[in-house]
Amino acid sequence: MRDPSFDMEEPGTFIFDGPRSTAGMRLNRFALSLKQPSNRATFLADPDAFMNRWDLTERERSLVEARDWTGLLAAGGHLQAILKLAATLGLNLYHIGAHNCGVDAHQMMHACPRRVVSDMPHG
Amino acid sequence: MRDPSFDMEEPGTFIFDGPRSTAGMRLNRFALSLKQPSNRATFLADPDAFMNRWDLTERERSLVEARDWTGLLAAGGHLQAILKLAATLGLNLYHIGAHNCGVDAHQMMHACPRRVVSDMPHG
Amino acid sequence: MAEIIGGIGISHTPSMGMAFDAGMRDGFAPEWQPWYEGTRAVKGWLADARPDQIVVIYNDHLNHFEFDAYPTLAIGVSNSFRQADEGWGPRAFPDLPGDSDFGWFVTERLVHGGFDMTVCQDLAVDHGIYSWLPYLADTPWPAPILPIAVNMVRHPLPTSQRLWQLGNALGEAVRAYEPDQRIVVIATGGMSHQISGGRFGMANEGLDRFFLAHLQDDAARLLAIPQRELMRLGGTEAAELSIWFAMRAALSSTVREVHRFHTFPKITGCGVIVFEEPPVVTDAIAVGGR
Amino acid sequence: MAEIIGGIGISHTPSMGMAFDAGMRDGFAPEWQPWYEGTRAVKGWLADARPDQIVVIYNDHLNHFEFDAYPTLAIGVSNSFRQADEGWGPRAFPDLPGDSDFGWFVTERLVHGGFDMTVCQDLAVDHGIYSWLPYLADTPWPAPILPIAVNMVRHPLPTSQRLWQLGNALGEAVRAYEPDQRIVVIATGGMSHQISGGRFGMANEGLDRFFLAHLQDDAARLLAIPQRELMRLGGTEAAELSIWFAMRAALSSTVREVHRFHTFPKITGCGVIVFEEPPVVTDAIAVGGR
Ligand SMILES: [Fe+3]
Ligand SMILES: [Fe+3]
Repeated sequence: MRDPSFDMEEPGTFIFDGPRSTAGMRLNRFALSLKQPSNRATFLADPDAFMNRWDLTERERSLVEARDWTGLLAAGGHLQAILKLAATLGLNLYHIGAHNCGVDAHQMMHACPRRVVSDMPHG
Repeated sequence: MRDPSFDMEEPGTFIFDGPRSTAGMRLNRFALSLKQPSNRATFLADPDAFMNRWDLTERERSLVEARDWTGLLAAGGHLQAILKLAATLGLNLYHIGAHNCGVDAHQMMHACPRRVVSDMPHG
Repeated sequence: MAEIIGGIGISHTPSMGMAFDAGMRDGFAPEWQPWYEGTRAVKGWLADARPDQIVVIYNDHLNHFEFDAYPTLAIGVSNSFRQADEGWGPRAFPDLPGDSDFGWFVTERLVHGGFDMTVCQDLAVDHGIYSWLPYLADTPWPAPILPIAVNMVRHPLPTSQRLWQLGNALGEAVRAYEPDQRIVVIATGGMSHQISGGRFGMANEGLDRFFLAHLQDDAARLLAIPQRELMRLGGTEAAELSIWFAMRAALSSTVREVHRFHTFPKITGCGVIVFEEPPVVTDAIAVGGR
Repeated sequence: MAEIIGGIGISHTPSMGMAFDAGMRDGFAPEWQPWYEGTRAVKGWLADARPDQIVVIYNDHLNHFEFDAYPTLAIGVSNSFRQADEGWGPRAFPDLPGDSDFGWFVTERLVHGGFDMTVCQDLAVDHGIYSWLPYLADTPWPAPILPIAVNMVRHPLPTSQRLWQLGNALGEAVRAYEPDQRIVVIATGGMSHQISGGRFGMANEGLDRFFLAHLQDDAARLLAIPQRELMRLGGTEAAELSIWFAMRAALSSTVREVHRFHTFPKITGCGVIVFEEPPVVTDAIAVGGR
C-alpha cells in the first residue's frame, strides 16, 4: 500500500462534485434508502427486486453485486451513501477503504492513522 | 365590505412569519398532505381519523370543521396550504377571501379586482 | 462564450394557467383575452431570440418545498423537471427539460460567489413557471430551463437588494459559460395582489405600472422601496415583484425595453416586460469590454 | 442583551460516539482514552459557562438532507430536534431541545443580512453533533441548541470566507437578542481526514496543530489557505475545518484560548479548542463599545 501523497487525483482522491452527483443520482438514492431498517431487510431478501425499484443500471447493479467499492465511488456513489450499503451487508468503513487501497480490512485498520508530514509550519 | 386600505394590520393582512409558522406547523402539514389525491379521499371518508394522524389540536380541528378560513389563517395556517383544504372540500380561493371579508363567494368574485389608488407616482 | 440576449419579467397565477387551457379549448374568457393577446408579441420575441438556455427565477407556492425545509434560494440542477401536482392533478404539458452541465456551472459560480443555494437534483415546478410558459412558447419547450426558486411564502424573505445581487452574480456566471450559447433570463412573480385577509383581491394598477415604467433605467428607485412598502401598497403577494430585480440585474445597463403590457384579469396584476440586450459589439464597449 | 460567553471548536466522527458509548459501559479503548480525558476540561468549562443557548454550526453527512435538495446553509428552528438514524438505529440519547423564538430571531437577522438559509422546522441531527455532545455535557442537555448545517458533502462547498462572514453575522445577530442570555457558539468538523480513495486514513497532525495554534490570533493566515489546499494536505474531509471559522468569527478579536487538545485515535484528527470572551466590561472597551 502506497503512502498517501499530497495530490488530489484519482484513485487517491475522489472529489464529489456536481457532475458526479448527477452521474450517481440513482446509486445514491438507492444506497441512502438503506438507512431505513425495512429497506435493508427488503434489499437483503431480494437484492435484484430492490435494485430494480431504484432504476439502477446494469453496470451499477454489477458494481453492487461485486462489492466493488472503488467502482461504486467512481460511478458517482457518495462515500456516505455507499457506507449505508456496506453496513447493510455487515461491513464497515475499513472495508471500503481497504478495497480502495488494495489491501484487506484488517491491514487497513492497523495502518490507520496513516500519518503524513507536510511542509505546513507547525505554529 | 370595506375597501382595502393601506395598512398591514390584521384582519386586513396576515403576515406569515416565523412564529406563525411554528404555531401553524401541524395545520400546514395536515393541509399540504391534501395535495395527494389518496389523502384527499382518506380525509373526506373520515375527517376525524385523518386529522388525528396529523396531531391537530382540539381547536384546530374545530376550525377545520367550521370551515373557519379566517380562524385557520389566524391560527398559523398558510393560505397556500389552507387552499388545499378548501379545494378538497370543493371550494376555492374566493370562498376563503369571502370569509375573510365577511361576504359570500359570489360577491367576492364580482368585487375583484378591488382597485386601490395610492400616491404612487405613475411613472 | 455565452451571451445574454435579453430578459423577461412576467406575472404568474394559477388562474392564468387554467384560463390558458380553457381559452385554447373554448376561446378566452373576456377578462383573460387581453392577457392572451398582450403576451403574443413576447412569444414572438422569444421565438426570434432562439435561446439555447432559459434561466427562470420564480417562486414555489408550497407545491414542492414545505416548511420542514424551506430554502431561501434553491437551484434545480437536473436534465428534467416535473410539473408539481398542486392538488388538482398536473396540466397536460410535458416536463421541463434541463441541462445539468449548465446548471452545475452556474451553481458553482453562485456558491463560490457567496450565494447559499439549496441545490436540487429533483424539483417539481408549480404554476410559478407552468402558468405562463404556455403563453410564451409552444411544446416541445424551446430550450433547457434552469429554475431558481426564491422563498416568498414565509418571512423573512430575501430582500430586494439580495435578489439584485443574485441577478448580478447570475449574469456574470452565465457570461462566463464557455459554450457559444444564447441565454434568456426570465423572472416571474405576481404584480400587485393579496389573496388572504380583509384586503383580499386588492389591486394597485398604479404600483404595477410604476414598477414596469422604471425597471429599465431607474431600478435603483424601485430598489429603494422597502419590500414591506410594496406589500402595503400592492398587497402581501406584491413582495414577489422583488424577484424581478434578479432578472434586471442579470442584464447590462444598456438594455432596451422592446415590449410592455399590463392588465387586471381578476385578482393579480398581470404584467409582462421584455428587455433586449444591444448586439454584442455595442455591448462589449458599453460595459467596458467585459 | 444577550452576550457571547465563548466558543468551542471540536471534531466529530461516528466512531467518537461509538467509543463514548462503549467507553462508558466498559471503559475506554486505549486509542480513545486520551480524547475522553482531553475533553473533560471542556466539559467543566461548559458547565461553568452556564449557557442559556448553544449555537452549533455543523455538517450533516447525508443522514438528514439528501441530494434532491441539499442546502448550502440550513438552520433548524424548532423546539426539538430528533437524532438522525444513520442506519444503525439512534443511540440512547434524548432529542436536542431548541428555542424557536431565538431561532426565528437569528434567522431573520441572517436572511436580512444576505444569508440564504434553508429554514428547517424539522431537522434530524446526526453524529455531526451527537458524537461529541455527550463528552461535553450530561443529559438532560444543558441548554436549547440552535443548529446551523453547512454543506460539506457535495461540491461546490461554501468557502472559508463565506463561513467567516456567516460567523460575523451570527455574532451580531446573537448580541442583538434582547433577553439577557449567555450564549456559547460551537463549531464542529473533523480535522484532517479522508475516508475514501487511495488516501483513505491519511492523517496530518501538523496541519491540525497549525490550525489550532493560529485560530485565536491569526485566523487570516488560515483563511488564506484555499479550501482545496486544506483537502490536499489533510484529506478531502479536512474541508470541514472551514466550519470552525464560523465560530471564530462570531467571537470578538479579544478572546482568549483557555483549552486546547489534539489526538489521533484512528482516522480523524480529533481536536478541541475553547475560546473565552473577556468579561463584558473589558469587552465593551476592547471592541469599541459595541
Ligand atoms: Fe406567486
Ligand atoms: Fe464530518
